[in-house]
Amino acid sequence: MTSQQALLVLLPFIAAFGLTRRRRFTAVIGMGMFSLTLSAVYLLLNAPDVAITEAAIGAALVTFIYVLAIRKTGRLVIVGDEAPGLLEREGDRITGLEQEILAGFAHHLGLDLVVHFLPREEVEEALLRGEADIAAGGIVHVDAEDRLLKTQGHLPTGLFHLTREDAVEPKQTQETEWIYFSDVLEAIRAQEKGAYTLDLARFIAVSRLDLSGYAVERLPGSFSYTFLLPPDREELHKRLSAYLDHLRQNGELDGMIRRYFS
Amino acid sequence: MRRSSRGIIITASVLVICFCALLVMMFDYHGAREEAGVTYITKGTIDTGAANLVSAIYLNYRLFDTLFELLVFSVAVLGVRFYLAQQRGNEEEVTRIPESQVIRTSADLLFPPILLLGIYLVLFGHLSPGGGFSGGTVAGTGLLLCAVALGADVVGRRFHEPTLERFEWEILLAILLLALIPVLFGRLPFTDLLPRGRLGSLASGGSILIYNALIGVKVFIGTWVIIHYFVRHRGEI
Amino acid sequence: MMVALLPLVHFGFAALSLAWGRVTRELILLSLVVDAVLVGLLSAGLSQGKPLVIVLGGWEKGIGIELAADRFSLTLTVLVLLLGGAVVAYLWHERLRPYFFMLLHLLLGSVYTLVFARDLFNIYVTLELLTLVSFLLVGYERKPYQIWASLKYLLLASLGLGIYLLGVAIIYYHTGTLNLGLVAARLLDQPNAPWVLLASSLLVTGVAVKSGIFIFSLWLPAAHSSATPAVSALLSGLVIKMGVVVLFRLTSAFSLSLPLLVLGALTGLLGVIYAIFTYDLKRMLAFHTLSQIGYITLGIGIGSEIGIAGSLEYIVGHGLFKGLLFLAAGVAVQTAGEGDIPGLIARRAKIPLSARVALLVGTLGIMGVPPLAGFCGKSLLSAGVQSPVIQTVLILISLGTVASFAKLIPLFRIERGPSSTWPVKLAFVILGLPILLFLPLARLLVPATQLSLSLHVLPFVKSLLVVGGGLLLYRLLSRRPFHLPQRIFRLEEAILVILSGFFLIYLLSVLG
Amino acid sequence: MALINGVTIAIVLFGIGLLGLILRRDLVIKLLALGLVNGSTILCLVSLNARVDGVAPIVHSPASVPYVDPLPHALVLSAIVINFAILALALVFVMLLVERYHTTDSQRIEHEIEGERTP
Repeated sequence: MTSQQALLVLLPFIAAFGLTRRRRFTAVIGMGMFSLTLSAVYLLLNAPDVAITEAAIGAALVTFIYVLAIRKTGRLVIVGDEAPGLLEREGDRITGLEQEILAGFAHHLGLDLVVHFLPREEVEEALLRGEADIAAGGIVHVDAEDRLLKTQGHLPTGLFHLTREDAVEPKQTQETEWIYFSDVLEAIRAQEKGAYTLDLARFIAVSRLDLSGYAVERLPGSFSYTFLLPPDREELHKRLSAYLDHLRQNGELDGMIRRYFS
Repeated sequence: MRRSSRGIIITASVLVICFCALLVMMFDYHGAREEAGVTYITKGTIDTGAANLVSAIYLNYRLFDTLFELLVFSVAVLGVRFYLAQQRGNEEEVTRIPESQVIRTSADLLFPPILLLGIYLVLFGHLSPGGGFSGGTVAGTGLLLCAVALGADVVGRRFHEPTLERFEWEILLAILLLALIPVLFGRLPFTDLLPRGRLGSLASGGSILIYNALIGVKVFIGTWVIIHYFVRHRGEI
Repeated sequence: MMVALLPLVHFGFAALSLAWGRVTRELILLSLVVDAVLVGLLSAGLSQGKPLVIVLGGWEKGIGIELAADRFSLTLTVLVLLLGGAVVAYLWHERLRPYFFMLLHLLLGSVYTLVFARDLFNIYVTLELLTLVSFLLVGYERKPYQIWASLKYLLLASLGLGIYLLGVAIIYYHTGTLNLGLVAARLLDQPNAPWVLLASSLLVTGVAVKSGIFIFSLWLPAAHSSATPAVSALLSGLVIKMGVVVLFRLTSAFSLSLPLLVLGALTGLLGVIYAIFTYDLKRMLAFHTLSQIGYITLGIGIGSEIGIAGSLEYIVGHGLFKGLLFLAAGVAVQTAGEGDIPGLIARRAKIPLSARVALLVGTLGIMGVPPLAGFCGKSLLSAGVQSPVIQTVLILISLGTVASFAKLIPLFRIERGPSSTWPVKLAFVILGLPILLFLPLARLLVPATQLSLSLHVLPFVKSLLVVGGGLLLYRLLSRRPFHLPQRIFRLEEAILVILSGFFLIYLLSVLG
Repeated sequence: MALINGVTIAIVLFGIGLLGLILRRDLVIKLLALGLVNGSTILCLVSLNARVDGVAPIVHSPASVPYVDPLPHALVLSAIVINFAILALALVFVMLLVERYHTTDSQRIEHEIEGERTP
């Protein structure tokens, strides 16, 4: 068997390896390796011109543009409203417990993490439309939104009910527009009339304000924060759950929680 | 990764295996042909003056095909530019990877030799392996390294995109005119009128060198435009 | 010389269009004038009846790339001119980027090349350019469904051309040449060697993907119905035909009679069945293209002089009326805001009168009402057919055509709608007039002896009967909505169907 | 052993590419598979007339040496570039689709579009 034949036999294996990868990035690199081997084969077949062209275009250029493009095509899109300590903006960075968990998960999948902030009420729609992969940001799953997949809770919490009925008229925007948590903060700071259900993380942020005009009530029952996924993403759901279990078992999750909520 | 349905997997495997088997059996392949390409091998250097017979065919005998190849490449550049230029990249969302000193220095070190290699491939395409296309691509890819080190926008600022693109098509026009000059002398298009020169010297091979140079510049620009747009749409590497 | 200049002129204009972005419209008009002059010179050169052959670069045949012009090519260049003129007129007032016009020039240039091409690899390269250009044209408006349709088109066409290239490899290995004439000469002593059959099936499969034959071109309905009207007209009227032209060129070297006959019958019947049960105007037209390709392929499959003349006439005729129909449908959909035929009728949508007339002329043409364009091609084709089976297939396709277009009849009311601009009307005239005057014009293209075959009383009566029968068929079928499988138009399934189609062709060429 | 030549391997690669094109649902990987399909035809062409004792077709002296057939090499140069152009443009279109549908799964995109087209 000549060296030429040895390389030739290698080709199908590299190709099969490249095309069966789950991660796009590995697949692209695998096919880049394939092109490189192919160009070596051309050299051995006495076709130096073809070898140079294949190396320059097939191996280098194609691989480059695919690597460049993949960053963009492979994204894990997170939607959710801001939740202090869980998913919040700090200047132009995004921090929080859930951000850290999901960034780790995205890295695990080989994807870029992209966070879109949406009011809580729009989150479900975004998931169902397939515009996002995971909903996060202090989601407490009370009502049976059985259309969505949900992970096992990663942090226990409580729910608080704030009402005020005697104060100034609220801005009329609330009826027509979805509201962000930051709008809720503004409304409470302005002592506006209204009723809000807040989770523990948001309640702590609110409780620094003057709550004297509001009736506060803690809802009975035990709750915890979860992530939500679109109903047709069983595979992603399974992998996220496995990833969370993994974090729980080796104690990393506890460490993270301690760092953010000491 | 979600799987295809079982029916498709089975049908596909059966069909593809039959296809390959049929091809292997009916190809009737038994080694290289002795007489293959004999006309080109015996007459190529005399006809065209180029030592590299591949260049001789590529840029003389079958220059018409090469023209189409260039057009295809230009269309790719045009398409990439058209579709990516108007698409708004959500650049602030993509996490930026800071450029490390190591990459910077290695890019600085590597860029000149790569550029030189590209130029060599272009200029000696008719004598040794290489040619306008591979040379242009090599040089263009070298520029990618600069983009890595300095940031695509820094490099991009030095090259004004629309001008570049127009220049690329003007080179194509030049190639076309070059191919049409023989018509003025009553010869067929794509006829090579230049003297063949002494075999093996740089000034041999008729107009192959000119074509190689034109194609090299054109492909260099095209490669850069393509890479630039992909880099921009990633934010920055 | 003109043969080489026709494509090169367009490539030059494409390059100029970018530099002179303000006058792209005028440039393309100028290029068409230049084309007309060149085509005139070409027809003068061909008047002796001998084909014009050049080998670019002045080399011998077999070393360089050969381009050749015969009457067949001349007729096609006339079609390119007419369609090009109509599309330019149609687009005259639209705001388009230079980019669009560059693609248009490249499309015309590669179409001209294919008309003359005689070299297997040159055909491959040109088809690739044509594929990429039409891919970009379909996605020009970047609507998601256009993007997906054109991506599917690119994937399938590129796969097809890969298969084609394998065929070229086999041919080159065994004959040592890429020139079709020389290949034909070297195959004379072994026309049925196993590798010849394999290579010809690979070549035909590859080209069939591009040429709108039903089981191979499953991308076509989506791509042609989602593109802009002008692009659809060009794709259906010209680009698809180029695949058929290549198939015709291949018949000079390989015996493809049986595969082409079967494929023609299949695509004709299946296309027309889908067209009958499709109620979206543009999608129906797209399915219709598939069925009409069936006619043309049948004619080429018959292989006799009359059959080929009939095919040629039908290529021109179909180019004209399908171009007209797509342009008119574009105007109708644009003004009415929807493309659903029952919806258009029920809502008494406002459609410009000129578009209604254009739709009517196109419909009459495609139905084969004498003495319009469709009639000439159809009667010439059936004059060339001896076998009763093929005759029946031809009649069935005609019946289906009439039945599928009968849906449009309620649209042909005389009613004042919004008026369309004069360039659009001019576009309708450019395409509509030759349809109406096809019979006298056809004399210029086809030898009179062949033409006279189609001018008996019998074809007149027959086509009128077919029109009547088709209308009756429509009455019978119109109340029964019927769901045909749409799965095969998906990407994965389409690839599987193409592969099975390859086996079908191979089997048929072994039998033939 | 005689079966291990460029042509046979090229056909096998063609098959692998086809399978990838059909069975992988990720569009990016589909494109890579298409690249493999086209690449394998290139390998097929190059290895048609390649011989063990051959010499690269670069003539420096008129002596009779078994030069390899240069024609397929010249053809293949065009094919490689065309292959690249297709992959680049298709990738741009995939990027446009991803922007809209946030997925590269061909069947999901097809499903979504069918849903949009037939309200």
